[in-house]
Amino acid sequence: MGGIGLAGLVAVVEAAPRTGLVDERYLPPFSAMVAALAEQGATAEFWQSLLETLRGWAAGLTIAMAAGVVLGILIGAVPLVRAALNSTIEFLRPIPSVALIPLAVLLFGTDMRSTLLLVVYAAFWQVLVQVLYGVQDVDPVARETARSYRFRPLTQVRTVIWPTALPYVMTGFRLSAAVALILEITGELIIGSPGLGKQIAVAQTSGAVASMYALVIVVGLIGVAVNVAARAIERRALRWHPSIRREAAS
Amino acid sequence: MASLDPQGGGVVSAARRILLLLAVPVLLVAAWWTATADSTNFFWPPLSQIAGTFGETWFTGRFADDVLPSLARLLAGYLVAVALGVGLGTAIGSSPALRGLLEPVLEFFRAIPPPVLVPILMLFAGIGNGMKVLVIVSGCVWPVLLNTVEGVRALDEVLRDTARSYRMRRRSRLIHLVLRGASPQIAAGARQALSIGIILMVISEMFAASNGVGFTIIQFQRSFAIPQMWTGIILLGLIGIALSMIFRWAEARLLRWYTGLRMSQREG
Amino acid sequence: MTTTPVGAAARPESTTTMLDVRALKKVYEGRGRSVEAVRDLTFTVGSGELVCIVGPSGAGKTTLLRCIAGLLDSTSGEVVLEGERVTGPPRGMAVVFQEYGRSLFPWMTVRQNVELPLKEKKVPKAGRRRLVEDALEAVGLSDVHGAHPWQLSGGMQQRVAIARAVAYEPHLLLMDEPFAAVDAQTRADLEDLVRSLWRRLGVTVLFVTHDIDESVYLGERVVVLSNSPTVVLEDVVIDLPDERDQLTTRSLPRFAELRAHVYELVQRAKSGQRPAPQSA
Amino acid sequence: MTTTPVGAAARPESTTTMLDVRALKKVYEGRGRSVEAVRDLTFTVGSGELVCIVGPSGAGKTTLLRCIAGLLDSTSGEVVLEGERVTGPPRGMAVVFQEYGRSLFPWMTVRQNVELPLKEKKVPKAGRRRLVEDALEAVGLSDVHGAHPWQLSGGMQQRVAIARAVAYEPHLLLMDEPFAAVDAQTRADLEDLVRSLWRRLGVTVLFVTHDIDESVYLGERVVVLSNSPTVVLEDVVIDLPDERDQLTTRSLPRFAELRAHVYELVQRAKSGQRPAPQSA
Amino acid sequence: ACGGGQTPSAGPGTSSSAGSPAGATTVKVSVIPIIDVAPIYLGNQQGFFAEEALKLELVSAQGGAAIVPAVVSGQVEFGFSNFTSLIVAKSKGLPLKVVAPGAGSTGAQGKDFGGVVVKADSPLKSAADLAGKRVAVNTLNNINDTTVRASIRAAGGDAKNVSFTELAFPDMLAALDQGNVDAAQVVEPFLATAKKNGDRVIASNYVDTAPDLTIAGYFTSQQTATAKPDLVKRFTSAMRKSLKYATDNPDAVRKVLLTYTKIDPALTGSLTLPKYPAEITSQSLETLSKLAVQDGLIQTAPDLSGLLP
Ligand SMILES: Nc1ncnc2c1ncn2[C@@H]1O[C@H](COP(=O)(O)OP(=O)(O)OP(=O)(O)O)[C@@H](O)[C@H]1O
Ligand SMILES: Nc1ncnc2c1ncn2[C@@H]1O[C@H](COP(=O)(O)OP(=O)(O)OP(=O)(O)O)[C@@H](O)[C@H]1O
Ligand SMILES: O=[N+]([O-])[O-]
Ligand SMILES: [Mg+2]
Ligand SMILES: [Mg+2]
Repeated sequence: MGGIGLAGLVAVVEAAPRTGLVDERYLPPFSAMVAALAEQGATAEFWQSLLETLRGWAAGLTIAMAAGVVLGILIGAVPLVRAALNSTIEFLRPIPSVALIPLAVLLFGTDMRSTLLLVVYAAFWQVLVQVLYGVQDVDPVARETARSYRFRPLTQVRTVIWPTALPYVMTGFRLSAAVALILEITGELIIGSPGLGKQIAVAQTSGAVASMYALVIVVGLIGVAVNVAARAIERRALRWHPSIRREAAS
Repeated sequence: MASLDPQGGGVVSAARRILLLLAVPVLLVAAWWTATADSTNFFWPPLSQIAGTFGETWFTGRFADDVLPSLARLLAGYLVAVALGVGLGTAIGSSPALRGLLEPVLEFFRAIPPPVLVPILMLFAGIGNGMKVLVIVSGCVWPVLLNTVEGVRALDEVLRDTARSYRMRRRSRLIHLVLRGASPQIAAGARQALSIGIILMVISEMFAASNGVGFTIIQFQRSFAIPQMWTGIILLGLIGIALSMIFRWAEARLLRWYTGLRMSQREG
Repeated sequence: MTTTPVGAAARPESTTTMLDVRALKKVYEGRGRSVEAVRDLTFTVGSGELVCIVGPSGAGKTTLLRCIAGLLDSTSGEVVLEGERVTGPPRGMAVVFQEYGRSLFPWMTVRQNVELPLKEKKVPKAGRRRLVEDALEAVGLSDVHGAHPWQLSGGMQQRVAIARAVAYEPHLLLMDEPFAAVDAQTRADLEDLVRSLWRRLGVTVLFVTHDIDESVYLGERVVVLSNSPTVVLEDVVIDLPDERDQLTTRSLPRFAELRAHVYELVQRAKSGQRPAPQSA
Repeated sequence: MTTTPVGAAARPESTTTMLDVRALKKVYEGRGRSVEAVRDLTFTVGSGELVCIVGPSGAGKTTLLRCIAGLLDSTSGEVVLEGERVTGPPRGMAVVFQEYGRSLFPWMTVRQNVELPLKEKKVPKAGRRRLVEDALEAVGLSDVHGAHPWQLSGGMQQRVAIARAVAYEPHLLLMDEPFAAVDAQTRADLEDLVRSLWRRLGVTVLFVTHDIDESVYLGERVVVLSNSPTVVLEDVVIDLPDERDQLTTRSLPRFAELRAHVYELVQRAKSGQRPAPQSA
Repeated sequence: ACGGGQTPSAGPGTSSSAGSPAGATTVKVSVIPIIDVAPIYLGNQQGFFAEEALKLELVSAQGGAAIVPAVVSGQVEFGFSNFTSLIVAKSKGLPLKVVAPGAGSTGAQGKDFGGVVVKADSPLKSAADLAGKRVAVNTLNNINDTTVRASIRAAGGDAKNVSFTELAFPDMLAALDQGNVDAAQVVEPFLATAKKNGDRVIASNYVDTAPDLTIAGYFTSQQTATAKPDLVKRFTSAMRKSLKYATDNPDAVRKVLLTYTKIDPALTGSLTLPKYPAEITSQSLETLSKLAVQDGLIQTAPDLSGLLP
């Protein structure tokens, strides 16, 4: 099913330059991108870059998820903390990672830690906000059940708050996975830490349009793969949730 | 807790709210202030110096020339993104088949970084305001879209059955069931989109811009006007706070039923 | 203790058939767990009849109702309503769900909840207003129009759901334990409300209940279901006078007889007894 | 028709006081709508007593229970449990909520739902296992351990919630219309389950019900509430023998008397009658 | 010939020469992977840095936003930048020191490695015609717009109301094609691509600004310069050798490009290489500084001698 959608996209990208809808010097047909990709795929540098990107992305995403979930639950579950931190969060959240680049470089130079900082900073908020909304979604009767049996705070988190917030967390994961990937690539591109982004940048400054899009396709496919994985996890972890229940039944 | 007398309670709780609202920011600003007080680091100027340049940086012409155009583009992009995200998200959330078809394509585009996406957008949208609005849309739409999809999918089955059994027409089912039911989660997405919108407002002004907050910040950054750059970052944060306050006001109105429902049994 | 166990064919009045449930079977398929909720249900309901359904908890009453309402696809067999096979919710039907709390729109006030289906039915504004007010009045909730469902007690929520169905003036009314959450006195009032509505509008009613007295008091027939996997254990005709009244009817000897008979059936159902090969 | 309306002070056995509800008042404050759910409730419950509460729908029974459970702050007045003022859920309490469906965690299986509070109570694994199995067996659900709540019928869900409370072996058991969704036979079984549990464990039980027969059959006392804003209309002592049995007890003349008395009280409550200045 | 701008440009991170001696000092240099820095790659290949007991680590970045803080904080020892950026930085009080030249204009009108191009059918004929037009530059308020203005003034035009639009080099030709801008200031390899497309070069802005304009160079922080004078000396010396080698071996330059850029190999032959000067002419700096003041990039000219070694 999803294959059909992607095939449609491929067809459009192939046809648009061929029919002159866009100039193929600026957007080459899909086949040219694939040819360039094949060429890239033959180099060790490409695979090395891919690995670097995946590594930086995974590290950043993991840190952001962990911090976002833990802090989200802490802040969300304690109304007082939430009220106290609201304005601070709102202040920090819209500060773009790109504005932080000089500071990141100042702290960590141009190696991957600078990029990691940007990735974590940008991805963290996505998770945090989702968790905050998720925590708020706890059914009052479920919460009272937990309270009446005097569940310890940690048990309440584990058995009531976490499962309720889980659908939100999954969405947060999907959002932050993409943002992390974007910032990883952007960081590599601007700061020059190793990875696919740097390859993209080199292709751009070299005017190698097809190569550039070939790399972009790889980035896009990483995004698609992440989503497939997220959906698979979701089908297992949210088996009880109405959204999965219904679709499993039909 | 419950025995506070109502009049006194109002004053006390208002004072408490203000205290809660300001305590942490005041502490943080104080910490920043003292930590940088004798800073000689070029990139970490004293906060006093930053505060000193704030007014002249932003309120001597730049407000109208840079801040307002940015906010206008942000508003346009944000509204389009929310409309698009809710519309598309409702369709995708209601139809597993459509979701299967479109999701991979959307996920593909979602992973493309703006520095790569923007040149493509420029091929179709030129380099004017339209392009910048489009850049904002291209980033803001995702949290709204994803959350709408999930919110629609998660609708209560009994409510769904109720609507079906009364043969509610497509339109009213959409308005009275689907959108309202998904609205808490849509709000989560719209909230996310707000700050992402501000970020993309900055990013969009890195391309072919000649005015705007983001443009100005980048110019400061490149010309090593570091205190001014910091004022820009602070301005973004303040814009974030202001917009989120507006957002929360609207959200509290639209989701009054939800807060009531969720809180109803915490303290009646 | 004489009762007349009768098949659907032998129903006293030969009205036109409204509903025809034929060899209905429903198996819930789940990962690992597959439950045969309903094995083989066959019965008919005449137009304008009021039929009660009783059976052990978990027998499949709700499942049956949802199949009839066109909300659930059966595994095999079919439901025919006014000559047409049910594939989706039919026109002019109202359902009171067992999960009354979840069937009310929390973002709407009580009034809006009751009014919405009428709007859908394109009832003009003035008529709508009257219907809503009458219905809420009838269930004893004239003073909570503006409240949201979650501000109401359980019984009040249930009555809102009933008011919504009543205001809708359906042809076919399906009620799944609609009075479970209300007090005895209100329950009696609501029973009379259903009876009067039924008589006034000629609506066909399927009424699931656990209260055996209630089933006998309300119904023209009581269909007793076996325990799961479910078949019809007996279709009891309630030959009480049409004009019923909480005091007199319930004190009739025939009422006690019928009541005892149904009670015994339910007990047998619960203990696992199943009918002889009667459905062949 | 002679019954003995007695105040709390005149309770037959002078057990130690477990629960003391004093001038309890609860006003729900909402935007625009402020509802005085409970005006002035005063009564006590002795340790190990089984007290039923009946009253019109919307009278504030659930509100009362939630105040006693420490889940809701009262507007004024207080609830004292074993000498201590209730400010949060006390130790050793179990509640069966009226919204049984929403009180089960959909992400857990039936077994996990029942087991969780026991884990929290640090019951060792073997004991937990036995308690869970016994409780599910007692409510007639030994075969659905692995199912999720949403795969069960309404009545089955309700029984899971009961099993959870029963397995917990609480000192104080609060039940809010716990049998509303089960069939007559199961209901009778569950009534006997509660009675036997009560006698075996000496647990104090507060039992909200709409079924007047049930309240009389189960309780040592029946507290009848007025309609909203609520006060105690009457505190009826049920002077039936301690050893109760569905058939014999229910056919006692005294049972019929008490039943009729409570019924009449509920009817009076519904019609708006309030007690004379007795709570001063 | 690039600002500290947002050109997305980076290249293979590190490339160290074969056979650097064991006791070599590791030195990190942050560069923008464009043809301007070919000499350092080439010199590294040739072992000029190893000769000075330096083990080179080339870190590529996109521009000043990343390079300057890295140098100032000592995360890297040296960086590459255009001089206008350095002049601006200096004027803001950043403690920087230029240690070696990097790249400069060829000085040949119409045959420089950067210039202003218009579409073949454009009515614009010379820099003077750019008055009132939209011109794409890769970084606003930097070397390219100031030199284009200088070019216009040199051609007798009015430089006041040119409207510059910031676009990344790779996006300029598309924007030019679609009429979003009237002209674009491009450098190689985009200049070669533009010519191939049939676009016309109407001005060589670097040539018009000054003869033999040195455009960019390598710099370090004052702190590093003071603390490690010997390291700076060795780097400068190796850099000079590299620049000289590059000037003498243009074919080797074209070849080394293929190791750190993705420029189409078919195109490398037609690229115009910049000049790789052996010395920084302080005159170039003065010219650029004057332009920066004139165009309002900075208020007052900094002390240029403090910038130079
Ligand atoms: N969604 C579902 N998935 C799996 N099994 C289900 C589902 N819904 C119901 N069942 C099973 O089908 C059987 C019949 O359920 P149903 O709800 O129809 O019973 P019921 O007669 O309405 O019971 P009650 O009187 O308790 O409401 C039960 O065994 C139940 O576990
Ligand atoms: N969260 C709430 N907000 C506002 N009003 C409420 C809320 N909860 C209950 N009420 C009101 O308080 C009154 C008592 O409600 P409660 O649920 O205690 O009644 P109840 O005796 O349990 O009724 P039932 O038998 O129908 O369950 C009702 O009028 C109800 O509308
Ligand atoms: O934080 N971002 O720059 O996207
Ligand atoms: Mg049911
Ligand atoms: Mg209640």
